[in-house]
Amino acid sequence: MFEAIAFYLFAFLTIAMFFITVTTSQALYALTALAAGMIFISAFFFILGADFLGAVQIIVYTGAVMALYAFGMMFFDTTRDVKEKKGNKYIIVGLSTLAAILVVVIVAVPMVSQNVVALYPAIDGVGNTQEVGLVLFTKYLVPFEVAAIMLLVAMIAGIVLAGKKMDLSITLMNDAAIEEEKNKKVLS
Amino acid sequence: METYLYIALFAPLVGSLFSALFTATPKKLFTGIVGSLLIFTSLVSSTILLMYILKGGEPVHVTMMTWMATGDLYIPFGFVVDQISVTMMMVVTLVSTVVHIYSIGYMDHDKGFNRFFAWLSAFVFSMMILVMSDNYAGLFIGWEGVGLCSWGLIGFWYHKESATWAASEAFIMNRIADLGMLIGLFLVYWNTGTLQYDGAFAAFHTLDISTLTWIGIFLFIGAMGKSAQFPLHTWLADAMEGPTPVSALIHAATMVTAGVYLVIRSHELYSLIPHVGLFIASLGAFVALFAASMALVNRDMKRIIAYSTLSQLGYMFVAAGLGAYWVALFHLMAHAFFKAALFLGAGNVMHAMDDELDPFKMGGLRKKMKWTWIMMGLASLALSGIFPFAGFFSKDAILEAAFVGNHTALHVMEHHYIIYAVLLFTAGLTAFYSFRLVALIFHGEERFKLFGFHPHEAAKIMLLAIAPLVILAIIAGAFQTTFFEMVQEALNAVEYHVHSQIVVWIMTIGTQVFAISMIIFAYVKYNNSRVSVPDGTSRLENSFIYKLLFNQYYIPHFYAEYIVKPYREISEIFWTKVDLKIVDATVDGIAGIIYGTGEKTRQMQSGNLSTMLTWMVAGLVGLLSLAVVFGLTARYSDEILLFLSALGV
Amino acid sequence: MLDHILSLLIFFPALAAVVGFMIQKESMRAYGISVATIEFALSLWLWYVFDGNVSGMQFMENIPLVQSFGINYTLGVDGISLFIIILSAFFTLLGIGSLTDTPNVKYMIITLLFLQMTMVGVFAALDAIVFYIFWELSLIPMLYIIGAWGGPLRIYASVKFFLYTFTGSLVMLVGMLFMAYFYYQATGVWSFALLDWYRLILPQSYQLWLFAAFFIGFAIKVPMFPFHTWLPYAHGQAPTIGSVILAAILLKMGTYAFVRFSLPLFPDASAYFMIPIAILAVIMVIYTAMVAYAQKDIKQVIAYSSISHMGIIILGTFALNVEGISGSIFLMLGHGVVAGALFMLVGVIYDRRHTKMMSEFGGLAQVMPRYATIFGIMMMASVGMPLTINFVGEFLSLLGFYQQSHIITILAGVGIIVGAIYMLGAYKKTFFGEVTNEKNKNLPDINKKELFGLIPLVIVAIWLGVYPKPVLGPINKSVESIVQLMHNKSTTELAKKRIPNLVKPKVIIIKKTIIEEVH
Amino acid sequence: MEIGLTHYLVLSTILFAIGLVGVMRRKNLLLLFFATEILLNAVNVAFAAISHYYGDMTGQMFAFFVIAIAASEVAVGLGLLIVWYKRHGSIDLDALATMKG
Repeated sequence: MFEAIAFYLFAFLTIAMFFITVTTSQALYALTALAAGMIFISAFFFILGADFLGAVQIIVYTGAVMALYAFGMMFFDTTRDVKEKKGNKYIIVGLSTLAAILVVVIVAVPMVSQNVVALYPAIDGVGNTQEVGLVLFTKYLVPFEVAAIMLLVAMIAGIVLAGKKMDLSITLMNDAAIEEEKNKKVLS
Repeated sequence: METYLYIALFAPLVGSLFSALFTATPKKLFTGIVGSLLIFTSLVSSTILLMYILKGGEPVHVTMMTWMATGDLYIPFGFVVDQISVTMMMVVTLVSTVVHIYSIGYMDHDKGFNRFFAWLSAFVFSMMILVMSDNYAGLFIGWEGVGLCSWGLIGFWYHKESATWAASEAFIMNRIADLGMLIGLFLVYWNTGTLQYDGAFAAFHTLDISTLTWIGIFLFIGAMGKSAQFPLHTWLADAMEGPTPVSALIHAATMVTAGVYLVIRSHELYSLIPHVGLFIASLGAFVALFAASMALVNRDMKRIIAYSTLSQLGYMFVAAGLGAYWVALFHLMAHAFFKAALFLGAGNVMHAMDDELDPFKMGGLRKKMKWTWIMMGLASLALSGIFPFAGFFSKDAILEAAFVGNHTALHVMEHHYIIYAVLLFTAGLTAFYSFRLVALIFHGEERFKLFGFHPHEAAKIMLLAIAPLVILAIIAGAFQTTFFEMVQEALNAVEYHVHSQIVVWIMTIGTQVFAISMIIFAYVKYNNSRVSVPDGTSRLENSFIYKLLFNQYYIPHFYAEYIVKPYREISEIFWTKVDLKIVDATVDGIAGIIYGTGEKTRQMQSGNLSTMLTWMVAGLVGLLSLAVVFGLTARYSDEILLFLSALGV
Repeated sequence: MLDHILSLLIFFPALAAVVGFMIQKESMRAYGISVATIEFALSLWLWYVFDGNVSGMQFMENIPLVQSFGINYTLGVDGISLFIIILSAFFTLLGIGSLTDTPNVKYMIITLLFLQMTMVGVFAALDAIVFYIFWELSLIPMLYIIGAWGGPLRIYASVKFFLYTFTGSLVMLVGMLFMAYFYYQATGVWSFALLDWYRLILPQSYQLWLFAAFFIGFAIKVPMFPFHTWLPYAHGQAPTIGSVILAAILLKMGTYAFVRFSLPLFPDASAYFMIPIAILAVIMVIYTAMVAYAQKDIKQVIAYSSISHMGIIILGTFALNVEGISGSIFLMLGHGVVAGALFMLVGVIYDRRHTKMMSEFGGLAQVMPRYATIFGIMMMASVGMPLTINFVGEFLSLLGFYQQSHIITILAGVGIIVGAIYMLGAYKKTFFGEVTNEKNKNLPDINKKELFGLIPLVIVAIWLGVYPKPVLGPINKSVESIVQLMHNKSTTELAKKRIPNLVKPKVIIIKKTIIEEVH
Repeated sequence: MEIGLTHYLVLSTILFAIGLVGVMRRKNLLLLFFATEILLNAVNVAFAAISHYYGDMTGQMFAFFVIAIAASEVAVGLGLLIVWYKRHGSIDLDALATMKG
């Protein structure tokens, strides 16, 4: 019962947060809502007994990714935020809903008909972190290392890409200087 | 004898190739001399062969080499000299020798002297192949070969539009007939398994009548083209655009008689199908009258002679169609002599009159050109069938054949009085227009002075060349019995006798009187001072019949207006409308649709990430729907089949 | 060396072409001529060692390529392909020899040598995949020749040529794959070898579909009505040499493939589709001849006349008897020689006047008598004058089809009339009459380089017209075996009726004796 | 009331749909990145849930790797974004049309 209440509560919160993220016109609101949504997601992981995953979710997403986005937003001039053009809402919502329903049909219908829940109940007792560690460093060792290298590469790439002309900041320049800079780029 | 055969056949080819070497160079007299000598060699060889056959020798039959052999088909280059072909060989080589020698004089000033002899000798070679071949395919080679040479010779003065037009017309009309001939050949091959004369003739007896009728009809279509029978006759008159020696050789003596030769050669076929023969005879009689009527009013000297040729070909077809093959052959021979003489005489006149062709602008040339006058007069008498000239014997035999109508194969007596009457009437017309021409050219006032001509007698060599022909035109009738005895064997010939002697005398004398009276009538009408150049004002010229005849029954007009013009227009429509607008446009349209689809869908790739993402989602939805549909179908396939079967699908 | 003579014939020109990149521009012509001469000599040697009394394949080569799918590099020649190979070597030699002042002559020669490789490859291949590869490869050099050296519309023409024929051959490829699959189903072994396929007897329903798939590929190549519209553009824009090779050899690939694939593989379908195809052929003959008559451009006249003649070839092929098929193969050679020569001849005046419009000419017979003579001979060969090469083929093709249908043959025979009309019309407009155009007054007559290309063609056109036996004999032998194979393979009544059985000498003998007894 | 796998899957679907809406309607590149994060998280929920109900760790492992990939994506993506912004002074999607066909 407690589980059900928790599920519905967090489900509502997550959906609400993400909804705000995609609809708000303020970038800052969106960022905040996204961060909140991420944290609420981790709640599901805890409910599902994936404690380690939940922790990682909070650390990586809310800690690292959100921080990155926050820094990124500082780079961009939020005062000059782009106006969202009104696309055809019906098409967008319709397509999304249709896609979602189809996914449900494809994935959920067989699950329900096979009554997976009753056949394979969740196993309790074993420490999740321990379990994760066991699997991660035996069966998934190579992918894990590859992922590590990938992260490293991404880090270097991020630094290299963003790090060029670190001294140049568009936020600090006036419009004329920006124009000049643009022309230079185009010419080069 | 085989050596003589090869000499007779290939001497003209050698002459042609020799002259052809010099086509691009200025006139060389020796090409003419060498050409004439080689043709003369051919003549001598033919004469030797004739003597051999006359003495009762077996027909000479040689097979030179294989031409085509595939499947069951076997066609060799085979040649045969028998009674029929030796007659033709004599006619061809004799007339062509004369014409070659004559041409040395006639073409004296022409730039294309060497080319002329190349074509002329090539023509003789083709003609020799035509008459000497022992199979239908070989005959067809010669058939097309003479067509080609006639094209080259009619269009000899290729800078003249009318000449090239006439050449093309002759070639194409002959091609129409050649198609018929080709189909006839196919029929012969598929029904008898061979194209050799002897094999095919032997097999004809086993075929049913309808097949034979078709073979006979298609072969005769071929003959109609070459011999210019109605409705394929218009090319012959237009062919007079060629040099006159060409008209004499090709369009009077030899090529146009090839059709008659074909019917005579296939007599074993035609004697099995007398109904086709009757059709041939009827058409021949019609053409005889039809052509003679056009000759009555024409104002072009060469065309008048051409129409008379046409008319005489009609006579030959009457004889051949009625089964009197030897008579047809005999008339062919006699006609070759006097008609060639007439044409060459006309050539003399043209030479004298700077290529003027309208006899109304001549008159009184008798004094200036005595020898030409005599020769043309004699040839015209022969043409009119006056005793004792050659024309009398041959034409009389045709009339008798029509009157008695003894069909050799069936041994049935049939009287064809209508044909007889038509021919008799035509004989009178022939006499009239022949002497109308002679009178207009050589008698009466010297109208040529009005037009500033200075006529002169032709060169000696030309006159000498004509002489043998005229002599033969006079005496050929004497050979009738010899000829009959010779060809009797090959053609199952019978003499035609009207049983009652009185009838014979009445007929003969009647015909003579009729012809002579027509000659006198022609003289009375045209040998006087009142004859003047027609200017289209006289009552006669405005009468309907005159106009009809003068415009050749409007047939050339009809062809030009309703066949040539529509053909050109349809071709144009086919190209501009059908080919470009429909066929090609369809292809381009399909390509255009594909291209246009790309052009349209290119808009999707606006480069805008947002749009692209929307399309991605749309694609995702599409694929997911497919997955659902196929998943459900696979899962419930049994149920669906059950449901469908319940529906009765 | 004899065992690999076909490979040698195929790859020698290709290797020579690769080497050709390193040759100096000035000496390229001599190099090209010598390579082509060697190639031609090799092909003549092939003829010399070819045994004309054998009906099957000779000089077979077999190298496995993809064994699990039965794709082998299989080559071989019989009487049918032998002469087309010789013809292609002959035309490459003449083409290179008579090349006039073409820009980039070095690359033209290299392209021609590559083209030569693909042409021999197509005619020597006995494996469907190898055949298909060469078939498609042959498009590329031609694309270059039209696209790089062509007239003002060359891009449109070359792309049209490429895409059109390519689309058709893709359908053909699908057909080939299905054929191999059926073979696999029947025998349990994959094979693309033609000689294996010959042994496979398919039910009629399969044959009809496969026949249709192959037909589209071949018919576009031929090109048959209504797929012909790429050809006038290709000819109109191609340089002289391109038109010559296109008309003389490349078009023959289609008709050759009919004989090599369609007939022996699908005898029932061939008999079934005989009349519809013959009707198409008749339309080709008459319709394109009329279109040719309407043309203003002399090259287009000859281009359309090519289509018209291809109609007779198709008709002969689908006569399904020895006379017709032999005739059609002979006509392929004949048309190759004659059309090739005519295109060369058009090239001669094009080089002098840079126009092909007949209205620009007239009276050329006076200024260029030698040229007019050669053109005249070739024109007469084109209209099928007896004792020229075309007549033999046309006569046999029509003769063959006459056994199958009277009416259609008569209609197709109209082709000899309409053929004369447009040819004489074109000749008259170009050569006869007075010289009206000032520019034509001083045209030089045909020169030595041009004669080098034309005289051999004149000789061949007349020699094979007078004495076709050395060529017709081997063709006949191979065709007989194909017809017999078709008869044995056919399953339907219709096919048995239409395809003659050659093994029946007894009946004929009896018939003949009866005839003799009657007399 | 027992919470089953279905519930989680439905939740994941709804989140995914929200993400898709974001992907399609956002014109600001940064906010577009947010939407992709939503998509990834939606999938992660499904993975974790399936892993739980099947008693198999594979699902969790996949979620891990997804997080790792998301992190790298953000790093590289933001870097590119900054470069782009420096060059063009805008992160408007409509201005980004160099791939126009």
